[in-house]
Amino acid sequence: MTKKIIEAQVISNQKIAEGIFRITLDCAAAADATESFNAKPGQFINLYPRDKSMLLPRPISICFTERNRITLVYRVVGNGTRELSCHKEGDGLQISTPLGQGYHIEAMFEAINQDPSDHKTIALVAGGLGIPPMLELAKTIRTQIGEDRRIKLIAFLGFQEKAFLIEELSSFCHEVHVATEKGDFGFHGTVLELMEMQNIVVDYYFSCGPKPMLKALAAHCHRIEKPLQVSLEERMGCGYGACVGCTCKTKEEKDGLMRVTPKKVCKDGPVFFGEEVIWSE
Amino acid sequence: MTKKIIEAQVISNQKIAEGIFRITLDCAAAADATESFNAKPGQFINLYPRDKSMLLPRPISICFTERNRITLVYRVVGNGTRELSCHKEGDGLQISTPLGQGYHIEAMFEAINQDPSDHKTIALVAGGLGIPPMLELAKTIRTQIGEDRRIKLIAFLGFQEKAFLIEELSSFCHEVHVATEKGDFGFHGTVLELMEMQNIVVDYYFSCGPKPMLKALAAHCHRIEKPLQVSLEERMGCGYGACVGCTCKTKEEKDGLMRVTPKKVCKDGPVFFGEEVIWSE
Amino acid sequence: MSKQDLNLDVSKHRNLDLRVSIAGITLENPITTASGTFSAKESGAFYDIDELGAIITKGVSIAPWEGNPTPRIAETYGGMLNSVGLQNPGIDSFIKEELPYLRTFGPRIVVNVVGKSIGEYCSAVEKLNDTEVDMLEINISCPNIKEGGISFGADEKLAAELTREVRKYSKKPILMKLTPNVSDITEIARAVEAEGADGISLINTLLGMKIDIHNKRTVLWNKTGGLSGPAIKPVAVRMVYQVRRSVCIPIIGLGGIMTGEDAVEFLMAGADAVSIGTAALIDPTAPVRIKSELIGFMNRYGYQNLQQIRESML
Amino acid sequence: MSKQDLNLDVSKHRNLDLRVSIAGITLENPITTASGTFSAKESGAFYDIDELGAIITKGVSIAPWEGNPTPRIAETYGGMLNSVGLQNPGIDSFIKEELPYLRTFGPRIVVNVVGKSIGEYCSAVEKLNDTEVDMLEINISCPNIKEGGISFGADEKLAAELTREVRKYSKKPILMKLTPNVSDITEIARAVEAEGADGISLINTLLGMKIDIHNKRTVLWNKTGGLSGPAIKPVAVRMVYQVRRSVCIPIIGLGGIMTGEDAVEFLMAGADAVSIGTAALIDPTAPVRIKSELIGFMNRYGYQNLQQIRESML
Ligand SMILES: Cc1cc2nc3c(=O)[nH]c(=O)nc-3n(C[C@H](O)[C@H](O)[C@H](O)COP(=O)(O)OP(=O)(O)OC[C@H]3O[C@@H](n4cnc5c(N)ncnc54)[C@H](O)[C@@H]3O)c2cc1C
Ligand SMILES: Cc1cc2nc3c(=O)[nH]c(=O)nc-3n(C[C@H](O)[C@H](O)[C@H](O)COP(=O)(O)OP(=O)(O)OC[C@H]3O[C@@H](n4cnc5c(N)ncnc54)[C@H](O)[C@@H]3O)c2cc1C
Ligand SMILES: Cc1cc2nc3c(=O)[nH]c(=O)nc-3n(C[C@H](O)[C@H](O)[C@H](O)COP(=O)(O)O)c2cc1C
Ligand SMILES: Cc1cc2nc3c(=O)[nH]c(=O)nc-3n(C[C@H](O)[C@H](O)[C@H](O)COP(=O)(O)O)c2cc1C
Ligand code: FES
Ligand code: FES
Repeated sequence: MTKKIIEAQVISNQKIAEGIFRITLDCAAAADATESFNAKPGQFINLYPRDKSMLLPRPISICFTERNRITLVYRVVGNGTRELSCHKEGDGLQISTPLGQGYHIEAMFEAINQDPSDHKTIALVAGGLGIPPMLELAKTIRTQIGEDRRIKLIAFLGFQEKAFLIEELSSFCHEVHVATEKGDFGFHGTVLELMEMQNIVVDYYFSCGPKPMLKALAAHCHRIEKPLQVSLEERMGCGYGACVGCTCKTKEEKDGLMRVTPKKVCKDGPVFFGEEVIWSE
Repeated sequence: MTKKIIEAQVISNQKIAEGIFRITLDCAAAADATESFNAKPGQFINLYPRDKSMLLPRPISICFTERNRITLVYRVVGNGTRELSCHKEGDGLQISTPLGQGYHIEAMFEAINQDPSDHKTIALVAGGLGIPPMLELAKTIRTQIGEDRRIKLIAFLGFQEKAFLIEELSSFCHEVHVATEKGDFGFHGTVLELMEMQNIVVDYYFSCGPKPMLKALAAHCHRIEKPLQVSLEERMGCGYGACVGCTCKTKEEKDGLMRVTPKKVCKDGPVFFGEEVIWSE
Repeated sequence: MSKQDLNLDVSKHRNLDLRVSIAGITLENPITTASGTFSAKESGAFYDIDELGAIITKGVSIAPWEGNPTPRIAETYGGMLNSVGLQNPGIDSFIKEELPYLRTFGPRIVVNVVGKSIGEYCSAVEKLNDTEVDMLEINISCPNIKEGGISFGADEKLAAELTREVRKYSKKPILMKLTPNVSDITEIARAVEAEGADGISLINTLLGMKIDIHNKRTVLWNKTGGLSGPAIKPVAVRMVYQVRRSVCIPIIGLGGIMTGEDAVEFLMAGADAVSIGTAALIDPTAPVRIKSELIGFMNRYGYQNLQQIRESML
Repeated sequence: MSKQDLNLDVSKHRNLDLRVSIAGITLENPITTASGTFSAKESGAFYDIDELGAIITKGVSIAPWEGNPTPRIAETYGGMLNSVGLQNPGIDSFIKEELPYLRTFGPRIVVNVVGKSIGEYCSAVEKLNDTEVDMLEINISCPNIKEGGISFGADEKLAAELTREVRKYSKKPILMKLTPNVSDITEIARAVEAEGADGISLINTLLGMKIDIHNKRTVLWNKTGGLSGPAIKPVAVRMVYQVRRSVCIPIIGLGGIMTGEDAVEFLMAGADAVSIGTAALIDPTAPVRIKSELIGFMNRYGYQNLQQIRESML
């Protein structure tokens, strides 16, 4: 019994860009919330709509955590997120404790620390609603980096038109590069074009965003032989691994053979290694 | 387009006895609310639940009206009334304008007024949740009686255990007689036993309550040849006459013949004459 | 005058053409009232009936039917059960008492016909031949009434035979209203098309039950009833989609339509028109609200007529 | 020791006896997991699996099945559609990788078996003969998989034949899991009983569809999917009620059970045990919550065992 459905309290819920909201929840109500809310960057929570015509929980990535508080950033796309956007301070909200596998950063730091003289650059590459989970990730990585001057954390962010979370990310990253597809702000183009233009040598890639972006980035990282972790999105049923609704095909070595293995995005992911995902589909 | 669904505002919503609540609604929000809320005693309104798992409106009798305000008294028996009991001051509530046919009092007063020397007694006989509509009826009848000393308005009220609305009814009725089945208050027994015991000669009966009570009263009035109007309850679908869910069998004279005619409780009723209802069913 | 201009003329809504033609009869718009959920007098107290494309009446039989004892209504999660049992005053009373009033309105009149035997259906449709009714909808599907109904719609051969006979006796276009309580809806649809049905209405209610566990009995006197409302919409959309790909005649789609977007879903699945049932019991103004939501959707995406919606599925 | 004392002994809940016996196998309580909606590891993160009466596994086939491409899930009003398509790693992998872990728990193990031909079903059930599985549930009904499934459950003769063959090959008790997408469920139920089924599970999902009108395509890659959840409960209750009055073998009732009161409704309709499906996808702890709500109901009304509930209908 390591997971729970709990009642959280809304601390604030504000529009931060057209159609985009940031909600902060107090999760202390859960008896062992501090324990349960030991979230890893890249994990998500299930939000349970109140409107009973909607049965399924809405998965939203954890954007930021601070003691018993978690912050989410979401776009209003349908009835569930519309309902969410109407919640007011003090309202109760049914949520799950953190779900899924987050980004794997321990192995990276082990590798980096093995060679104390080496300089390394870590890049966060995100687009649209893939940006929120980068904040918790940036915070976690930066905390680990500490005063270590050899390691640089850079964010490449792509937006449709209006940008958000830039300031927050800037406080954890050494550099933040922004692209908007409509050219409202920063580089006029996609985040991948921006990255190419900047021509920065990166050693580790962490990404979240639309599938075509992830796919292109995976191809890029494969070419330059750099490790990549991506967070995938899939239409979910349960969000905790019971319904097999959210499958994604991966390559897995088993008994020395490469095999196609279906994995659950909600439970085995949402974070996968770029190399393991079968993108063709 | 004489009827409407409108958004009312909750003015107050209080428990008045175990499981029984009184809610007052401000209906001024409706453009022509004053017009629309010209309710007749015995009419009811449809209340629309917010919880979307419940589709059907809940019919509740109008207990009292005052300008744009209407008051309802209801018992919590299921999810719909439970939801209703949770509404707070200022909450919005979807309701219909008044539905159904109320009590017919014009003909009675015409008859009474034809003989200015005659003394008449009017009785309201109600049990349980049949009592609330008696308040608006008592108010309306009393207003018509005015200072006319010849006419007496008496209420016979039957409760399970706890009584409610006694004070309110007392302010409009010349006499209020109360029975409780558990003997907590007033006469220990049923309202019909109480009436029998009091042995008051009554000229006009108006009633609302459980079907067995109405049926017994109808038999009584038939015996003593006094007119009776009853308000029936039936499980409803639409509440406005479209679905034929709430049928009740009546006797109707047509082309000189007595015929069994199915009527709609929501539209042709809920008030019927005791003589027209076929009770056997 | 170009076609574009003509559309502008006939429609009150910019250059939208909401018209649809079913069996040669033109409806001004695709919004109709599902059988058994509309009363001209009572619904007319909430909205202007002339806004409708067609009125589909409640089921009418050759002789008066009493229907089932109450309770006839039960609420379920996102749906409702009814066991009205097709209570109706009979075709003669309908023609004399109700039809003249219905004819005072603009929308097309479609009479829903029920019967306990093929003979009863045929007698009823014959009586409507010389009336001002536009079309018939033959309810071969109501699960409420013990004596008949279900068997016709649930059996390919019976459905075919009934269609053939009714077709013979009726001078009006006939829509066959199918029951969803079957293993293969396309089989029934093809059978009625082959026998001359001019169109198909689907779906009728799913057979359901609710038990009052506190009082240890079924909520409905009749034990079972017909399930309708948004709960059944996915089944209805699936059937319209399947039937659209099995027959060529027009389809009136219904089952749980609550919003304009739901109506669009049925049109995309292949319906030519839609009926609003349970939604109108909950919100009496649902048919006109849904109509204006449909118009809103068309304007938002630039659809100019229903044909474009129907053909838009990728 | 009197029977009363015995009951007190075996039950943790005052003098309640929640046990139920199905085909000679005793379940500690009537709460089971609906096939395809439970994962021991993942569900076990939310509640104590030993609280269950039985675990019913997701469908297992003789060879691994890939299932359908995504999206596989769509939400509908009060329900959901799934087109998982019975993705599973095959019976060998199940026996080797999953069964040993399942056996570390107390509840009975019921393996849901799927196949594309009678031969496939028989091969799969044979492999389970010498395992520590308690019972089989033969899914003859899944509407998702194009190659098979639906035909068996929707056809009386095929259902009978499949039952006969599986009965021949299996040493375990077999429950036949029926599809609701049929004209007459009692016909199928009688057919499988006649061929030796030890019990019946019903209902599986209703075939449905949802269209994304903004993107003009079906939400599910597979176009259609199985409708489950509270929306379908009235259909499920009706079928359990009908089947209870048509056969003598035990029934596992399911379809939209969300609360203890819903479970009672199925018991009153005639089910011996119940399965919790969609409810557990929404609220992972649903099975144990429903169990305690059931106990609460029994205490409130003084029921001492399930038999009393089943026989209480007036
Ligand atoms: C692991 C994970 C993390 C996510 N994190 C975030 C986040 O941090 N911020 C955020 O805004 N959104 C996030 N999403 C997407 C979010 O879950 C959906 O936008 C939300 O569930 C939509 O609910 P709704 O009721 O508003 O819309 P619905 O009415 O359910 O759907 C409206 C439209 O949204 C799209 N949609 C619905 N569900 C999904 C889904 N799961 N994936 C992709 N598209 C979908 C569909 O195209 C649909 O047409 C995440 C999804 C996943 C799976
Ligand atoms: C014309 C009319 C006037 C009414 N006036 C009042 C009133 O003034 N005050 C009041 O408290 N109640 C009144 N009722 C009854 C009220 O409508 C129901 O109690 C209410 O709809 C129950 O809703 P629910 O969701 O709480 O319960 P549900 O979950 O719908 O039902 C719970 C239980 O209540 C009973 N019930 C439900 N609906 C009805 C119904 N229409 N008639 C009888 N029993 C029902 C059933 O036995 C059921 O088991 C009136 C009913 C009608 C038809
Ligand atoms: C109260 C009620 C009465 C109905 N009566 C009839 C009828 O007389 N004839 C008929 O063909 N269908 C009848 N139906 C079925 C509806 O016309 C419709 O097919 C069904 O309710 C599904 O649509 P909906 O979900 O929009 O209500 C009735 C439905 C309801 C709810
Ligand atoms: C995601 C999902 C997967 C399912 N997989 C199976 C399966 O493998 N075998 C089976 O017999 N039924 C399967 N079902 C059907 C359920 O076991 C159950 O019969 C149905 O969902 C109705 O119950 P519910 O409304 O409680 O979910 C599945 C249902 C869902 C929602
Ligand atoms: S959403 Fe159910 S397994 Fe992933
Ligand atoms: S409740 Fe629909 S006609 Fe009375």
